[in-house]
Amino acid sequence: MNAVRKITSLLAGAGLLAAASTSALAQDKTVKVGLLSDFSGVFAQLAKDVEDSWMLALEERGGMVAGYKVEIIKEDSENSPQVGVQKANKLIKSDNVAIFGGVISSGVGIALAGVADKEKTPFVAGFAIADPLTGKFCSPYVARTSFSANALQSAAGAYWAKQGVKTAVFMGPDYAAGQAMLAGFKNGFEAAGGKVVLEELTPFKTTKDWGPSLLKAQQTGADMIYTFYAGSEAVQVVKQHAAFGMQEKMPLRGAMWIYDEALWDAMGGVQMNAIHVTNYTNALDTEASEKFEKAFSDKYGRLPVASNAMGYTNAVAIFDGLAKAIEENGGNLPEDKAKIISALASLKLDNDPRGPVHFNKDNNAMQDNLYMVQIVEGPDGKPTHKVIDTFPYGEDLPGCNMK
Amino acid sequence: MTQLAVSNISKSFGALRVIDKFDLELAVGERHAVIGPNGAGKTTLFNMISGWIPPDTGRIEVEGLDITGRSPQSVTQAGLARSFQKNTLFDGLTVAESLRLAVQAHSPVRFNFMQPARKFGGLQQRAHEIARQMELESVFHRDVKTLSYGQKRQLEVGLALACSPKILLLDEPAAGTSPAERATLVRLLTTLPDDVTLLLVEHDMDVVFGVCSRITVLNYGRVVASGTPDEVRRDPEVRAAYLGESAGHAGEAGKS
Amino acid sequence: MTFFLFNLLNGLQLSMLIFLMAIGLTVIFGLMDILNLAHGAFYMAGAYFGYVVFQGTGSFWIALAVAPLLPLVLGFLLQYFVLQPLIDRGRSAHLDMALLTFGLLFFTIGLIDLIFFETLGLTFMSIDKPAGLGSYVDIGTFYPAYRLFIIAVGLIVALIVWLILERTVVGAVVRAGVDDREMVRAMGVNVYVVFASVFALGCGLAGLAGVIAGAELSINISMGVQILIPTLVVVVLGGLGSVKGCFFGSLIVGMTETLSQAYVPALALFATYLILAAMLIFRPQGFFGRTPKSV
Amino acid sequence: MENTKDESWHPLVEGDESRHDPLDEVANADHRKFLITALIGLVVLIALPFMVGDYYVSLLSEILIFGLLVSGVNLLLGYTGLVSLGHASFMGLGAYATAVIAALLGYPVWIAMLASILISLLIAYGVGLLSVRTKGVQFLLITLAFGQMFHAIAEKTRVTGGDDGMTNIPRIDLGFIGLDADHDRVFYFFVLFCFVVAMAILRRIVESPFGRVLVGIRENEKRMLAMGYSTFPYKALAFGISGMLAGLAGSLWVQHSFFVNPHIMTWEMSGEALLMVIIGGSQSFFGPLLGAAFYVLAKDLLSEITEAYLMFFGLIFVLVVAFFHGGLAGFAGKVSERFTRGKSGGEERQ
Repeated sequence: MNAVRKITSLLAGAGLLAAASTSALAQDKTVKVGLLSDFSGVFAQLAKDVEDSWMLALEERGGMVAGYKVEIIKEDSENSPQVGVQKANKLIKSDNVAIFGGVISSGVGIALAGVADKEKTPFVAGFAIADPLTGKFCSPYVARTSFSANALQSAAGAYWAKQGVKTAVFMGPDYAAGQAMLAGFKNGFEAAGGKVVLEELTPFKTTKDWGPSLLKAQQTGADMIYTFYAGSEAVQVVKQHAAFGMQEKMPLRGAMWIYDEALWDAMGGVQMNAIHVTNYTNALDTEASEKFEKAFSDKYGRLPVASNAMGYTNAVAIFDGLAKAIEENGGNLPEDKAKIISALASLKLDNDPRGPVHFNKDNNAMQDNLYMVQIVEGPDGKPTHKVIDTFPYGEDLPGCNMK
Repeated sequence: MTQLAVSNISKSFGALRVIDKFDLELAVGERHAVIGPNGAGKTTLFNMISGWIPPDTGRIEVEGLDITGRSPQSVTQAGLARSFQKNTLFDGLTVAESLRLAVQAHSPVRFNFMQPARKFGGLQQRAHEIARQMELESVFHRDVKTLSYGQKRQLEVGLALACSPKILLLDEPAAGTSPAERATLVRLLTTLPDDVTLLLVEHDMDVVFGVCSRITVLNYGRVVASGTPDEVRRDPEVRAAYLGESAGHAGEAGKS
Repeated sequence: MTFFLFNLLNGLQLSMLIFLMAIGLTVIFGLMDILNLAHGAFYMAGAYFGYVVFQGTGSFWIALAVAPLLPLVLGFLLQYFVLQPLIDRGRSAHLDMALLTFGLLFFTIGLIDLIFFETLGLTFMSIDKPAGLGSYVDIGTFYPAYRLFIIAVGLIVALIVWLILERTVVGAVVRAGVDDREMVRAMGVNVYVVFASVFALGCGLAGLAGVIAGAELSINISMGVQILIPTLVVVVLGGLGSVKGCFFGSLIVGMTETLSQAYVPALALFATYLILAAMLIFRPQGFFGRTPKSV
Repeated sequence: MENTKDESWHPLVEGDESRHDPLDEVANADHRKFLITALIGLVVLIALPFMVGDYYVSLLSEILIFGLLVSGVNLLLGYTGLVSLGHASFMGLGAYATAVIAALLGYPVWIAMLASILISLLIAYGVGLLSVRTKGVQFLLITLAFGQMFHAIAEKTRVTGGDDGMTNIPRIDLGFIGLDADHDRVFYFFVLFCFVVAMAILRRIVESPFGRVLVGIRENEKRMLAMGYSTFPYKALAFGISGMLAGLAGSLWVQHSFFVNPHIMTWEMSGEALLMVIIGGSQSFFGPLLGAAFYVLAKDLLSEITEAYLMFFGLIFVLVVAFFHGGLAGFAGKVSERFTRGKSGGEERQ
């Protein structure tokens, strides 16, 4: 149904009918918001999670921000920067969105940051955790509501070193995100007295067998393996790690991606008792978290996961940022769209399900705490999270020179 | 004057000696046929002379220029063009386009990549001339794949002739043709320019005797006899080895 | 030293998985000149159907036995009713079929995406290993039992294929067909049925590989494309159409990938392609391939 | 063409275009038909951006950029009969060269563009020298191998951001004619200008004796050798030129999207280029352009309906290979033949 409407609008926009569509109706004030995310490709599940939270946040606001009716236009960037750029162009030039957000992939995120900066249209990354997004490529038109790789991983590294873990093997895919995670973890871990004894970066997307890497890790006799893998690679690594009988001797740890709830079925049970860091879990019992959990499960009949929480922050920041910018501009959408980002970045999201979230000078989200969780058997016999520790958040890398 | 000199060439595939110390000298304008039963080594001989297979020993010269072991394209550039027993044509092109390509191969414009080929009218003229010579004028603009089999055989010869060769090697030009088509071919071959030297492998004796003035008989890679048609016809060894058996049903299309 | 030995085992395991894929592709190419780029699609068909059967029955073994039948049947239908008629109508076996099957691969990926992700909402799936194979065995170090199972399956399939090709009448026909297609036609054998059957068996083996991989790796939308490239490398390395070559080619690719990852990780991404390119430049007919039939 | 007074057939004698050589009627008619088609196409391409919204202007730029890429691919596939699965890597080379020279080293974009064209020509020629000795499936695989290696290098290179890539790449400075290429219509006309120049040159090439040799190689390489052509340098140069077109496409692409990353050089991208060529119709000059337009527009539409649009393209592709060998161009040719009394479709057969 949605698609049909879009086709009509497309046809209206297409070519010769352009003249007819110019008679825009102006009785209702509408603000268009682009939800551009990786709805197909390896991040499809995460993108869907983000979309669900967007819809929840919109519903909570009655579909309105500061007197404007919100129209969400959904586009799929397919985990491809090329497609992402094309779709962003469509959102900006054809749909005239005021702001767009959502994106999961770092590569797409960086590409979109460039478009946003050029086209002077705000972009708020929903995931896209690459450091340069709010570092080297930062812009008054770009913000991020998730976190940077370094902030999360350096905090996790420091945590484990303080827990008495002396040596660790890092395993991850050999591409920008993997390298950034390694650098972040190493920063925190080694500054707190640990030592990364082996940096095992595997060819991205082409590795089929982690046996050689796991064997190499065994050789080092390190206290643990710290990993960054996502999606099918995560499933394979976790399963193969278990198959090599290493769970006791050298536990496999990481951040939420490696033990993502969406992968539990595919892991077939070997994920039990694993410990990982996350910035949100539905096992949190803060007031804000419980409220979100209830609202979400009322609407969708299931518990929210970390990517839902991040999608929620993303949507809340965008909607409330828009509202604030409109209010500051006397009830009208500001001409200079950079004001939307500056309004957004001045928000204090104290009731975020992840815990209090605010933005730093690079327009990047910072949250007060991170959580260490374990996958345990829940009361219904199904796996669930247990929060075993709470520890402080890390810092962003420098590198932003905003004009 | 000697146009083509083949001296002492041999070729073995594994233990099998296909051509054994073969010698041949062709004078300018000579019409020469190589005949022999299946498996006599005729096609191998042709492939060696035209550069597709290097000989194990021996030497091949075109007008005194050593071409032994050269690539097919460089042999052709030296003035020796060949046709194939099995149609090797440009099925997707027209007769005109095919002939033009052959003419162009021996023109300095073949490396030109910035001017329309259309503008080199000489190529087209020469191609048309060859078509006339090969009696393909009426199908000049037709697609090659729509030609009759006989016309395809004529084009097969035409493509070699369009290379303006000094020596023309024809590999069973009449293979698979009907008697009428064969008669056309014989007529066309006898009217080739006088300065073109012709070397022919052929099973069909009508073609051989109708076109050639000298014949070499090959059997098991060895020359059995060589001389005028009459001499060869009278040679007892030839009669025993070859003609005797197949004289009755000459014209059978051979395969090798 | 043991590190090296275990790496060899890992390499062997990967080699056998690739071999299961490559053997079908090799024989199909040798016999019919068709470079079946849709082979990756049949691998996926095996894995996804295996998942469905596994979900339905809860048994790995039933999935392993039943799932390859789908690609097998589809393969037969594809060759007999689509590819062969097109070749007979003058499409080039070589290029048109490579392009067509390439399109088919895209089609299958899209179709599976539509069914499993868009409709059923499944992204990452896996088949549970059967009891006994799910654990590890202690052979100096802990080693996954399932990997030994993969090695065994690969070797057994290699042996069976070899026996069929070398020792049976069907094998004789197929071998003759690889050497000289016209001759088989002249022998009065119904080549089309032979072609389609061989094609089907190749696809079935790809499906088998899919089920096996579905338990060790994970079932996802890019698995077909991922396995396709090393498989193509094997087919080229071994020589298009050579079974012996395919076996050794699989060993070379599997070992190269494993050992380069273990010892020179910086090269791991390049190693296979370097071998492929070097091979095609210096010995395009492969290690065991025949030289091209005609010049 | 008048040439009769000259007894020799020396081909260097250039004909006088104003006169008609009855023998070359077909070629001349083809050429006239080409000029008319090209002119109509050009008028449409100039008029369209004034009739559609901004987004569609950027889609049009994209179509032209892909048009350059697929025309390059078609020089090999349609004209020479070689299927390359590595052409995205030359597009990537051109893109990265422009990004590095303009954004990292700070040179003017026009210098970066010229350098990109040159670099992609040279590297493609080098790869061609190594690849074109093979053909058919072997050629497909060797180009795939080279493409994957270039892709791997791009992923491993830290200065260009590895897999994440680089953004904020400037567009060409058209200040000297008082225009700002950051405006989409302005940039579109710049792309159109590059496109027309490149296509005119490409047309010259395929119409030249060199271009005819390529067609001969496609039809029957053995015969070409037997007629005395050293086919190898022709194929290597064709590979170089086609890589150069891909490089130009890449150089325009980074300016179009302000962005480059290794995705642009994956073999799936090369596959998509093949898809465009085949759907549009190889062996025809305009076919691949139709294919690019169809692909970009249909993808834009289909992706609104379903995320599994790859399925439809796969299906269309299969159907075209199986039943409509001429692709869209062949189909258009047949339709136009019905309306004109035309003999054999001139444009379809090059």
